[in-house]
Amino acid sequence: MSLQKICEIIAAEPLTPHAYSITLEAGRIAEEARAGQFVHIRCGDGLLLRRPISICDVNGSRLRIVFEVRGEGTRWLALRGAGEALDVLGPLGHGFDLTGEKLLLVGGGIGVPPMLHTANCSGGEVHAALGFRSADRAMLISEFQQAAKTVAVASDDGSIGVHGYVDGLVREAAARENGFSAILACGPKPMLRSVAAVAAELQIPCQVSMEERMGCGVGACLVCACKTADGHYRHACKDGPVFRAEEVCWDD
Amino acid sequence: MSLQKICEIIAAEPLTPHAYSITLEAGRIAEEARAGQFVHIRCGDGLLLRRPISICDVNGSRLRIVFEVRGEGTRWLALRGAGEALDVLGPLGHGFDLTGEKLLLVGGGIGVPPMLHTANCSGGEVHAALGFRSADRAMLISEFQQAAKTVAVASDDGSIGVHGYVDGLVREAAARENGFSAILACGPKPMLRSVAAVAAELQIPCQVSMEERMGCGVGACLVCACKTADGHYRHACKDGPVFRAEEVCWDD
Amino acid sequence: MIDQSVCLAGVTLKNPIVAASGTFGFGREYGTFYDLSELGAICVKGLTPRRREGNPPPRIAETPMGIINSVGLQNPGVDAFIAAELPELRRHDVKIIANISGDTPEEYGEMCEKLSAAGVDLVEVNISCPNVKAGGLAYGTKPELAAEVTALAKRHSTVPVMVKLSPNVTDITEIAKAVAEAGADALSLINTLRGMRIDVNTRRPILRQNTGGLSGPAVLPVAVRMVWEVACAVKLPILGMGGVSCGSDAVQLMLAGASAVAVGTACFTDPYAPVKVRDELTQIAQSQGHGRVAELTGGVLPW
Amino acid sequence: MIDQSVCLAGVTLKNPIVAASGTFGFGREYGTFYDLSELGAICVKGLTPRRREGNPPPRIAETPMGIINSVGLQNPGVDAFIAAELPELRRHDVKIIANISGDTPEEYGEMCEKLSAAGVDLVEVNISCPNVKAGGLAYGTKPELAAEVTALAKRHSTVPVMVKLSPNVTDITEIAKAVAEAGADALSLINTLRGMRIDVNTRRPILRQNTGGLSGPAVLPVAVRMVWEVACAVKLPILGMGGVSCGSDAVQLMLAGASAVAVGTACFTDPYAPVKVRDELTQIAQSQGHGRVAELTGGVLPW
Ligand SMILES: Cc1cc2nc3c(=O)[nH]c(=O)nc-3n(C[C@H](O)[C@H](O)[C@H](O)COP(=O)(O)OP(=O)(O)OC[C@H]3O[C@@H](n4cnc5c(N)ncnc54)[C@H](O)[C@@H]3O)c2cc1C
Ligand SMILES: Cc1cc2nc3c(=O)[nH]c(=O)nc-3n(C[C@H](O)[C@H](O)[C@H](O)COP(=O)(O)OP(=O)(O)OC[C@H]3O[C@@H](n4cnc5c(N)ncnc54)[C@H](O)[C@@H]3O)c2cc1C
Ligand SMILES: Cc1cc2nc3c(=O)[nH]c(=O)nc-3n(C[C@H](O)[C@H](O)[C@H](O)COP(=O)(O)O)c2cc1C
Ligand SMILES: Cc1cc2nc3c(=O)[nH]c(=O)nc-3n(C[C@H](O)[C@H](O)[C@H](O)COP(=O)(O)O)c2cc1C
Ligand code: FES
Ligand code: FES
Repeated sequence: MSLQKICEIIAAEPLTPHAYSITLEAGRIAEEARAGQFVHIRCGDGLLLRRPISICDVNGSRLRIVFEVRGEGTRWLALRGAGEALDVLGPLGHGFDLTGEKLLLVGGGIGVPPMLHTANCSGGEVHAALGFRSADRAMLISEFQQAAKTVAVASDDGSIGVHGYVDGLVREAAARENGFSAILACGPKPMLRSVAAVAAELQIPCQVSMEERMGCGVGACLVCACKTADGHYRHACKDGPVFRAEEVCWDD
Repeated sequence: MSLQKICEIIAAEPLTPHAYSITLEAGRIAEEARAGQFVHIRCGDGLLLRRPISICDVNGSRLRIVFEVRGEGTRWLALRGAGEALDVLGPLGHGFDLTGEKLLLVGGGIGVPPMLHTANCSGGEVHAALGFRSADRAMLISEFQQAAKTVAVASDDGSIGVHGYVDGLVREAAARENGFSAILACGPKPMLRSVAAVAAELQIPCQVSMEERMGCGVGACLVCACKTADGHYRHACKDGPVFRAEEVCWDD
Repeated sequence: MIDQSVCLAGVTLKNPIVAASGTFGFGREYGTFYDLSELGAICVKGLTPRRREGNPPPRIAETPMGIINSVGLQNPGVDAFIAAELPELRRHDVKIIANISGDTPEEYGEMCEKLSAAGVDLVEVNISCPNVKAGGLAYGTKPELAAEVTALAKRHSTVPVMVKLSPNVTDITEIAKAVAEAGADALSLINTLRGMRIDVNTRRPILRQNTGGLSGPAVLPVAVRMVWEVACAVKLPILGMGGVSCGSDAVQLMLAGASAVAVGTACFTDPYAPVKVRDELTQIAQSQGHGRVAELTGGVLPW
Repeated sequence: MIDQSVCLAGVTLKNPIVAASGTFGFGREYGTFYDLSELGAICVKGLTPRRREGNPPPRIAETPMGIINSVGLQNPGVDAFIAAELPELRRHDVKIIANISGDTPEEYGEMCEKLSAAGVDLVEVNISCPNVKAGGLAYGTKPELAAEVTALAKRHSTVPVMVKLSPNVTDITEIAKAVAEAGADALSLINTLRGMRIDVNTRRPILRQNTGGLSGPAVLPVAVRMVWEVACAVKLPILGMGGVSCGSDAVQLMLAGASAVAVGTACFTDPYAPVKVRDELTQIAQSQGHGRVAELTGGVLPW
């Protein structure tokens, strides 16, 4: 059940030099949010399209989002302050399936925030593998340390954690711990592709959260097409953003 | 010489239930402003066209405008507060010719504000005749009482001043005082038409400030056409907004 | 409350607001926000004889007060629509308009037959989709072809046939007249204008199809002009659309000659847009002293 | 600083930014804000053989991210331009493009002869003004007529001839090809799209002419699409325009195939727009590692 609500901003702050965190009083949107879902936010009067942002965390009726400035919409969003209001649609999409005793949560870059809510939602044991471009982009690590049994960090330039990519962390985690019921991942497509490849190799079921440009955000306009392995198109906003890795067409 | 300047708002306040007053730190735009000129104001990012607003008063580098909310742009303007900035182009247009010993200034409705600056600019004796729809729309009367030797007021419904139109006041003033060098008027076209008729009858030279929808505001786009008595089009932003009454084509 | 009902080609809509084809799916999604019976009609996503996958993504890009899309008529096919979607839609008290696109005139005929039998209220013949190669736009730009498709659609329909015109033409009245002569019961306009946006960093067009259809507030003045031109040129009722996002936009289209007004892109900004447009439009008509919103139609006073 | 110069039909502009015809008068007014030599070229207000008064007001209305205008080619006539304006313009180090409109092909020829002799750098043949009855738009929508006007303009010109195309056509490449074959040295596009706005209270169209030409950011995606289509269809250099208000808009048009870019409506919002667009465009080209802004032209990578 998705809702539209004008949500008051409770807190707005920069989290890293590149990322911002906003906490909203979101009422039922927060209460009904499930792991891996997103909200669709109106960014000022001048932009027709809402911007999809994952739910990073929920606390009662409060909902937190974390985002990077990429263009006009997120730039507008970054300028908001506590007390202002945001027009939010949500919770949207098909999130992660959290069944399984022991989950490995994998986040890359701005794909890290939704894995925090996922960690907090899952009943079983969770381990986190987080990748960042560099130390100044690292975020939410202490929150993950609270929510997960182990937290491994990697960075592209070695400035924080292991020098390397998250798929390396996935291999290590799988070697160290045994018996992951599932790997759940969010991040840029190339990262998801390698995580999916490692998961397939290790024969661990894998779910990935995909990004696509959106219109309505609710499944009505069919613009957010994701190609599936069988050559059909499914829709990120409704059928996804989370898909089983083997459903996804990884070409291009 | 017209300039573009981002001007800080020094004061912004409602003047009547319908009109707002904004005082700007306008630097040279204020210093160079002459009676009857206007400024062209950008009203937010969503509106492409600036809005022309007459200069109501000048005090050093400070410039005051007074306006009514008519649509989107003036609605935006009415929401501004002290400390904010406005993108202003000005001073624009060809203002009033103030030569003459004794001037009768005539303002109707939202045409009243520019006559205040005109009163303050003129060297000789000035008398003012102001018309309003009703008492709750009356404004700037005390300022005029400071600037002018006599101030006569009329209203359409009799709720303030004389019950009637300003052309009546013009007749009375001309009968009372003798030897006006000129009548200068600003207001809605029907009012200007009748004032011009009275002036012609009394054989007093008359100048009128005309409104027309504008694009550039500086004379480059030719959209602000005002038909002249000889059938040609002149341009409100550059040739006007002030024209000699006999130049204007008063049909329609 | 004034009478909101309007008549479009003999079909009475309880109010003049129609969900525009392709922006409202088959109604299910927006039906979770409000009761679909609030609307005058729902024009469903464009149907083709068989299932279509549509174009590869990205399928959408934002432009100043507009969007361009290149969905490419992804849909489950007319049979699946009739079996799986129509019964669900029929549970609401709202008129259903089936929007159809074919590769050949015969395909249009085939779909009209099935949809008439299945009991839609109106068929909207889309001869103007800019996002498919065959058929589509070509039919919409050539009067003879437009007339041929219209005639065939009429022959195979037992419900009124409305033809949706493309704005990407030199003279829209020429197509409107051809379609009217071929027997159309109503016209709808405008479909999207063709546009393009290039990512200056990657140098790629944002849409995977390079170009797409422009809709949203940016196109409103073009829509008003075309509705007015068509209303002056032919006697048919018009479903006006293109850039409507508030009541006064809709009133403009009605004054220009539209009997009803569709709301599309505005739903993406605000899911409640159609309902708000309806309320604002009613409010304007009422404040102007009308007893029926239908009185707005054609009320423009050209100079 | 990278090389900003571009070449348009053999004429070298010191930078690719051109003031669009009709939005910049004869340069005098904006010349009080900045030195006109900052621009690559100035395209002057549309000229006709004799003085024209233009249309009655209102001549402008605002639309979402656009404006519609119906000036109707008010101008002092080609002779007065040559006598009173050209000498003044010539005092600046900027190329001068004379924009001309005629009622007959012969009138175009007549003006080309006078303007060539007077020493403008380029003639822009406007076959696409939507705001005048005779000639104008008609020439711009019929390939044969467009070709005839072009041929006559060429025959009477000693300077390069650029033809300005209308976007109000089904297939702009058809006109572009006809004009290219008739000998045009360059093409400019787009002129305004036809639009209308109605005052819902008075029920009057806001423009006294009922309809007018739409320009401003709203039309940018249409301009990018058309420049790209024309660049793919003909080999002539293109002056791109339509909705440019920042550097990346101009870059889009250059990537789509334009050699230079005109800025029009944006001047009304910000008198410095052409200069800012130039700086931002240069900045983008430079940050992308180009040695010359001209390298942007045609750089789009279509899918
Ligand atoms: C399901 C989902 C969840 C997301 N969660 C987050 C998150 O938690 N934090 C975060 O920082 N970002 C997230 N993103 C990406 C975020 O939506 C984009 O960064 C944002 O839309 C960019 O908007 P803009 O106006 O700043 O950029 P512009 O480039 O100006 O945007 C132009 C248009 O392109 C779209 N667009 C641009 N980039 C993307 C993208 N990567 N994905 C989808 N649409 C895009 C915009 O929505 C807009 O419609 C998510 C995307 C999706 C699909
Ligand atoms: C030289 C001049 C001086 C003016 N001085 C004042 C003043 O001191 N105080 C004041 O309250 N008003 C003044 N006006 C009128 C003022 O410009 C309009 O009320 C204002 O532009 C309306 O803008 P809007 O966005 O609120 O209305 P909208 O109707 O939303 O405006 C739409 C468009 O129409 C134009 N427009 C609408 N009404 C007018 C109008 N009456 N004249 C010109 N353009 C119009 C707008 O500028 C805009 O481009 C003056 C007008 C002119 C020409
Ligand atoms: C994403 C999207 C998909 C569309 N799909 C169709 C379609 O399948 N059939 C059709 O006739 N029109 C389609 N249209 C056009 C709309 O029905 C409408 O004509 C156009 O968008 C203008 O209205 P608007 O500005 O209110 O959106 C589509 C528009 C959009 C934005
Ligand atoms: C007020 C106005 C007047 C115009 N007059 C002319 C003209 O005389 N001749 C011409 O070829 N184009 C004329 N145009 C069209 C512009 O040159 C340009 O093609 C169009 O406005 C698109 O560019 P823009 O969006 O940057 O304004 C005019 C445009 C405007 C807004
Ligand atoms: S964004 Fe509209 S269907 Fe996904
Ligand atoms: S507003 Fe442009 S000439 Fe007057």
